[in-house]
Amino acid sequence: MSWLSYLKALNKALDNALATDESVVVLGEDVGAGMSGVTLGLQAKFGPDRVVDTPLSEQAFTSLAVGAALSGLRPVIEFQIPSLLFLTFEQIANQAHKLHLMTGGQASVPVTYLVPGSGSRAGWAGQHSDQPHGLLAHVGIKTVVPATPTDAYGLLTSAIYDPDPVVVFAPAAALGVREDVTAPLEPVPLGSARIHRQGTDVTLVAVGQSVHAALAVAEEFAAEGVDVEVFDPRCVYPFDWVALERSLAKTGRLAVIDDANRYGGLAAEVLAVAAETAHLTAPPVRVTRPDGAVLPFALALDQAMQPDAEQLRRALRTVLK
Amino acid sequence: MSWLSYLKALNKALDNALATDESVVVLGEDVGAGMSGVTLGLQAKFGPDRVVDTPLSEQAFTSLAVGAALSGLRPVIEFQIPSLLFLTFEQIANQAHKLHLMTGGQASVPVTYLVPGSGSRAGWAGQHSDQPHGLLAHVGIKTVVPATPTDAYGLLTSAIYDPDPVVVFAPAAALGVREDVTAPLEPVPLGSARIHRQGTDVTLVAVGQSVHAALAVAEEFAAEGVDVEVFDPRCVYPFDWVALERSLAKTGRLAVIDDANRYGGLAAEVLAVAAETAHLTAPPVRVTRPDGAVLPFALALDQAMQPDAEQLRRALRTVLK
Amino acid sequence: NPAPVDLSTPAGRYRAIRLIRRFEEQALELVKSGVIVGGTHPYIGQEAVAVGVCAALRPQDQITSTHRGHGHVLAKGADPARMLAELAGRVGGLNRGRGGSMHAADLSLGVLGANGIVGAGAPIAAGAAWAAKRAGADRVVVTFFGDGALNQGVLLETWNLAAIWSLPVVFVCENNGYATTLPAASAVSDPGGSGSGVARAAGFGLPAEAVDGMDAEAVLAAATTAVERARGGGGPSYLECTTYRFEGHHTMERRMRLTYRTPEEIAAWRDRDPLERASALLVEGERETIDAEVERTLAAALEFALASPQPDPATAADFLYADGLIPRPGVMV
Amino acid sequence: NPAPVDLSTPAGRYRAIRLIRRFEEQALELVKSGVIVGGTHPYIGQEAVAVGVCAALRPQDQITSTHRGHGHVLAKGADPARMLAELAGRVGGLNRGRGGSMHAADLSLGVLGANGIVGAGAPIAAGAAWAAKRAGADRVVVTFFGDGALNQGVLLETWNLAAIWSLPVVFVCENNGYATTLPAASAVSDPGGSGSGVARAAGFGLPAEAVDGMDAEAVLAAATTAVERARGGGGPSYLECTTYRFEGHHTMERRMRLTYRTPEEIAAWRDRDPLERASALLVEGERETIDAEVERTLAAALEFALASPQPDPATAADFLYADGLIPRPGVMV
Ligand SMILES: Cc1ncc(C[n+]2csc(CCOP(=O)(O)OP(=O)(O)O)c2C)c(N)n1
Ligand SMILES: Cc1ncc(C[n+]2csc(CCOP(=O)(O)OP(=O)(O)O)c2C)c(N)n1
Ligand SMILES: [Mg+2]
Ligand SMILES: [Mg+2]
Repeated sequence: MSWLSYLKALNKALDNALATDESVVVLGEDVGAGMSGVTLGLQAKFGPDRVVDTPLSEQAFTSLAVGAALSGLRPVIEFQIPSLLFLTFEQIANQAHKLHLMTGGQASVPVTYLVPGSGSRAGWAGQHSDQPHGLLAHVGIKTVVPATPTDAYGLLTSAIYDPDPVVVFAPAAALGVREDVTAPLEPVPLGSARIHRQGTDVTLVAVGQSVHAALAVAEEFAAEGVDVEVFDPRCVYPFDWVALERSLAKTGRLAVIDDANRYGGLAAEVLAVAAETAHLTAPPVRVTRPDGAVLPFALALDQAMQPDAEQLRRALRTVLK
Repeated sequence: MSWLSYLKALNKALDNALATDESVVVLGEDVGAGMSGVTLGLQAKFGPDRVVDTPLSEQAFTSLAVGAALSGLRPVIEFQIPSLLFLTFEQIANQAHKLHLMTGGQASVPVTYLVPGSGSRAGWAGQHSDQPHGLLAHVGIKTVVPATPTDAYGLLTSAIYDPDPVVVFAPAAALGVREDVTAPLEPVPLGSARIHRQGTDVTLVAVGQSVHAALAVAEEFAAEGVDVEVFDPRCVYPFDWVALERSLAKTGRLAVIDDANRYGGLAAEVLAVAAETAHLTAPPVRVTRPDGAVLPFALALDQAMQPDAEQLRRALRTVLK
Repeated sequence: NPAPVDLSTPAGRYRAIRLIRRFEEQALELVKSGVIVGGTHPYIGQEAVAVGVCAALRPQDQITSTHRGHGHVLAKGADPARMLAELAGRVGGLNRGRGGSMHAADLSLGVLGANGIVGAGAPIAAGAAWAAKRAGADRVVVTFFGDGALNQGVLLETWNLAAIWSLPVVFVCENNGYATTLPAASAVSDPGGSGSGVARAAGFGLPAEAVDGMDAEAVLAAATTAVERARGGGGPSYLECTTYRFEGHHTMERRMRLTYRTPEEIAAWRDRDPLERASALLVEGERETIDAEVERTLAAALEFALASPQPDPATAADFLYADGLIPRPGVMV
Repeated sequence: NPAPVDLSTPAGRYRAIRLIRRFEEQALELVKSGVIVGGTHPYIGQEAVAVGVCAALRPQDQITSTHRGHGHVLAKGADPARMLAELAGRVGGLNRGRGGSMHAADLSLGVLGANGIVGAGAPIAAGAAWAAKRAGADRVVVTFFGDGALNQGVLLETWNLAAIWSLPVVFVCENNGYATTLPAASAVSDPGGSGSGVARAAGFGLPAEAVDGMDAEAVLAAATTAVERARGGGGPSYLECTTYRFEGHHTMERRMRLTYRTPEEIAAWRDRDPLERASALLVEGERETIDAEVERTLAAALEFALASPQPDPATAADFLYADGLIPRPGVMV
């Protein structure tokens, strides 16, 4: 038995991949110093050619990873800020994502984009607080948002070995989560959901740090005799629709909590699919950020823009009516 | 009475704005020559300082427009390719969109991004065929996709005078649409839907060129005695939810056709809202591109990736069951 | 109200350096005590750059700033009280508490905004310069950025636009030796020579010069040349100020054990403190008077900031759209 | 099968230029007749660049190409039949009909792909060069781009990465005088001097040179210097080839009445046709033999392309994911 933090789990996944596979390389700003914590100690262990400090040229090194991937490497890029995905959207969405189809299957691009510290960091304001998994999913890039240390380890590992580009979001609010790990750490297949808590009354979908909010509220409701199923897709895209269908067939009710903009995100897609295919007993609800959210600096405002437990309770009560 | 093409309508809107407001400037590649048709003749009329040819530095001139907007100008940027929005996503989503909130209301950014030729151009392949209005909407940028020449004129005009950044998509498949214009051309307020065809049996939501596909199929169904309401939000964001609610209250059935990726796009949002608020008689349906679509080059494949009339018929028949 | 800074004399410049220094030291304390949430990127050590450059500007001139922007904003004349209130997330802040350290702006003073994205201010500055030129105004725009920004594509694109359109913009690089932990010398090829920022800028056709960024008077002289070139229609320039940050990259760094800079290196640069350099131009007794006045100003600023209310959570989405569009909330039940 | 081109002799280079020229002329016809859908960016006039540069390469060397890429792909040895089948959108095409003119690739030959986005190939090439260097392989990577790309940030960022990491990559700029309608001379400041591509590249620390791009032998000589520098561990270079496109920017341009180039200018450049220049090195009678063989090759290519089936619409989403993930279709009823 040992306590593993989410951050350490990511570090272990990189460590293990670097140790077992020569083709794995890590690129990013200040990865040598391990500023974000994710790469701490890795440059000392594997050298500056495996854990590579880059200048501030995100666009160039993001596409450099594509060229390296075409030559058999498995680059992992660390981005210090989630909105650096905006800066490199061309390189990810228009190059890395499209190459396999456009070359008729000749080119595969096994690049992993790791974003430790997505979402609010409390006090980092508008340009450092995005949670843009919905953008990546809309474009069709494999996108994971682990909630727990074991999933962080398992999903990052699978991302690295996946033959396609994969974005791994590690929400700032989840980095401190710790877990008592008993079983050996294993890869977690992309596209497989995890039911954190079985329930029969309502399916509550959540990813990343929202899973923990969901579990806490589920316990409260359990005390009132309401049995909430906490459904963590883990992968925003591809989504485990089969598992969702199974859950909804059981509960007939749906709520989604997603710390992302409301319009057209993960929560919208889940509601849309449920509307198309499930016969729900009550209208489903979403708890999200507002449309077009920009997180203001002042802490009270920053928090007011994010979904919270009270909103979730209200939403669940509505859907359970 | 005169026949007005969609392309000419955009040209007229620019012409009129340049003529009536000194603060309007047009920037882009080959706008002087009018390569896309949208700016044809405007440089000759207004000079190279109002219709400005730029080098291929999209990121720089997109943010240059922000600085100009802060100084009282109303820049209109023409992008030759929809995926240039990916290249400039940082400048649009992280700078232009966020400045007003981040400065506490000091800075407003009246920039218009005009994308003539979005969606498939038949034979331009993977990097030239995106229809990414859903991305912009998720981020919260005002986004319009006009279907007709009068709306193209009216919405582009409103976009130019709007105090916020606005993206105007002019789908390649709509550029040739012509209309017999009788009334004077007027601005069309952002966020107001248009019912192209009243109907009582099903609400069919469509934007851009899909409106015309929707109208054609609606006529076919009318012949069979089915009354389809063709609902064009015109603005993907902000969406006219009030009008949609009214329409759904009447029809109780919903289909959406959207030439964009399936996961988390406009169609997903419309279904999600309907699931939350409307009491539909039958499960709604979407007709979209597949998840993560990249348009292959070969024409038959390019077309197979886009929603078509036959799919729409099938979808409508399902929802009408 | 008198202007918060007067940069027209050596004494005024000393005072501005002192004001920024003490403002930053106060901010460090307020980060520790939790009044400032999220931390800051301290400007301590680089004050001569902001002060020397802004001393070359007129009130209607404009600037864009960076993540390490407090010095620029104050040197351009922002009210320290409203600046501090901003850092503390109060409604009385420059940005009504919506921006914080990385987004401080005061458009009325030509401070077009700090920026959280490295290099992102440059094209905005060029746009303001473009607008000025079109309007026939003789405004000049300065964009500050760090050595890290030299490798951002958008900055390099902007150099060219500014050059071909002969825009009245001055590109001021504060080369403090590091981009976070990355030595500036390792981020360009042949740093002293053919791959330096100066050589690179010259390759885009910009008049380019390096100056001692620890000496406000030297910076002022070089900046004046560049600013007046721009004002006179001579187009853009590149000015690289060699400087050093005495503190960590971000206040957070204090909690980490980083080894990218040696104590000896830091000490050697501290020996070249721009504050001491500027104080040498003061007359007997002036320093004490100024320092005392600065303390009073900052005490008043702190009082103002702490007295200013926290924003109401119900107003979180205010200002999202300039036309007042109210976004749908995150929960609608 | 013999290699489709042999660039080791002047006659082989003449033949390759002729092959590209006639391939492109055939493509123009096929665009008109509708066999090629969507049009092409003709390479006619620039053939000496692709041929001269690729003549300096070994088979295992790699290239990235552009929207105007047919010449590069053929010069690197792609089968003209499969290339033409690609342009015609057939399953026998290099990319199985999925890429078309702007995305032609043949990874087995080191053709890492044309690209629809200006400048986007450069960092991909640098990545391949980085991988080669790490592997201790002596591969060299060439990235072709136009004068328009000189103002793309990502290209400029890539120059620096290549320089500081001493990557075996050669940056080949085909300066054909225009980016669509924009004169190259108006896109940089002081085009002949301090703001030229060569000056700019030198400012990033790259050995930089300009060469007559209408002369395959001159291009070969200059490219050999750069390629062997890279192969020998000497790092990246910049090579600017001055050239001209004889046709419009895109086949579409034929239907427009554009005036950005004068007939006189076009005629003057046509007088410097790289095909004629290359033919001067042939011996008596050789030209006719080669030309006839090229016609046979292209006739066979056309036959192959037209015989190759159109892809089945049911396979539209094939190859979207490398792991075989099947995306949800656009309609699920
Ligand atoms: C484009 C971009 N990349 C990365 C970051 C994260 N980051 C913030 S400051 C910084 C270092 C900047 O170095 P420099 O430009 O030299 O400025 P300094 O911090 O030294 O003042 C980095 C990497 C960012 N904000 N923007
Ligand atoms: C980043 C980007 N901006 C704009 C375009 C549209 N476009 C395609 S080719 C071209 C001109 C390119 O000029 P140059 O690089 O000189 O190459 P040339 O066409 O002359 O071969 C433009 C603007 C694009 N494909 N990519
Ligand atoms: Mg620095
Ligand atoms: Mg060109």
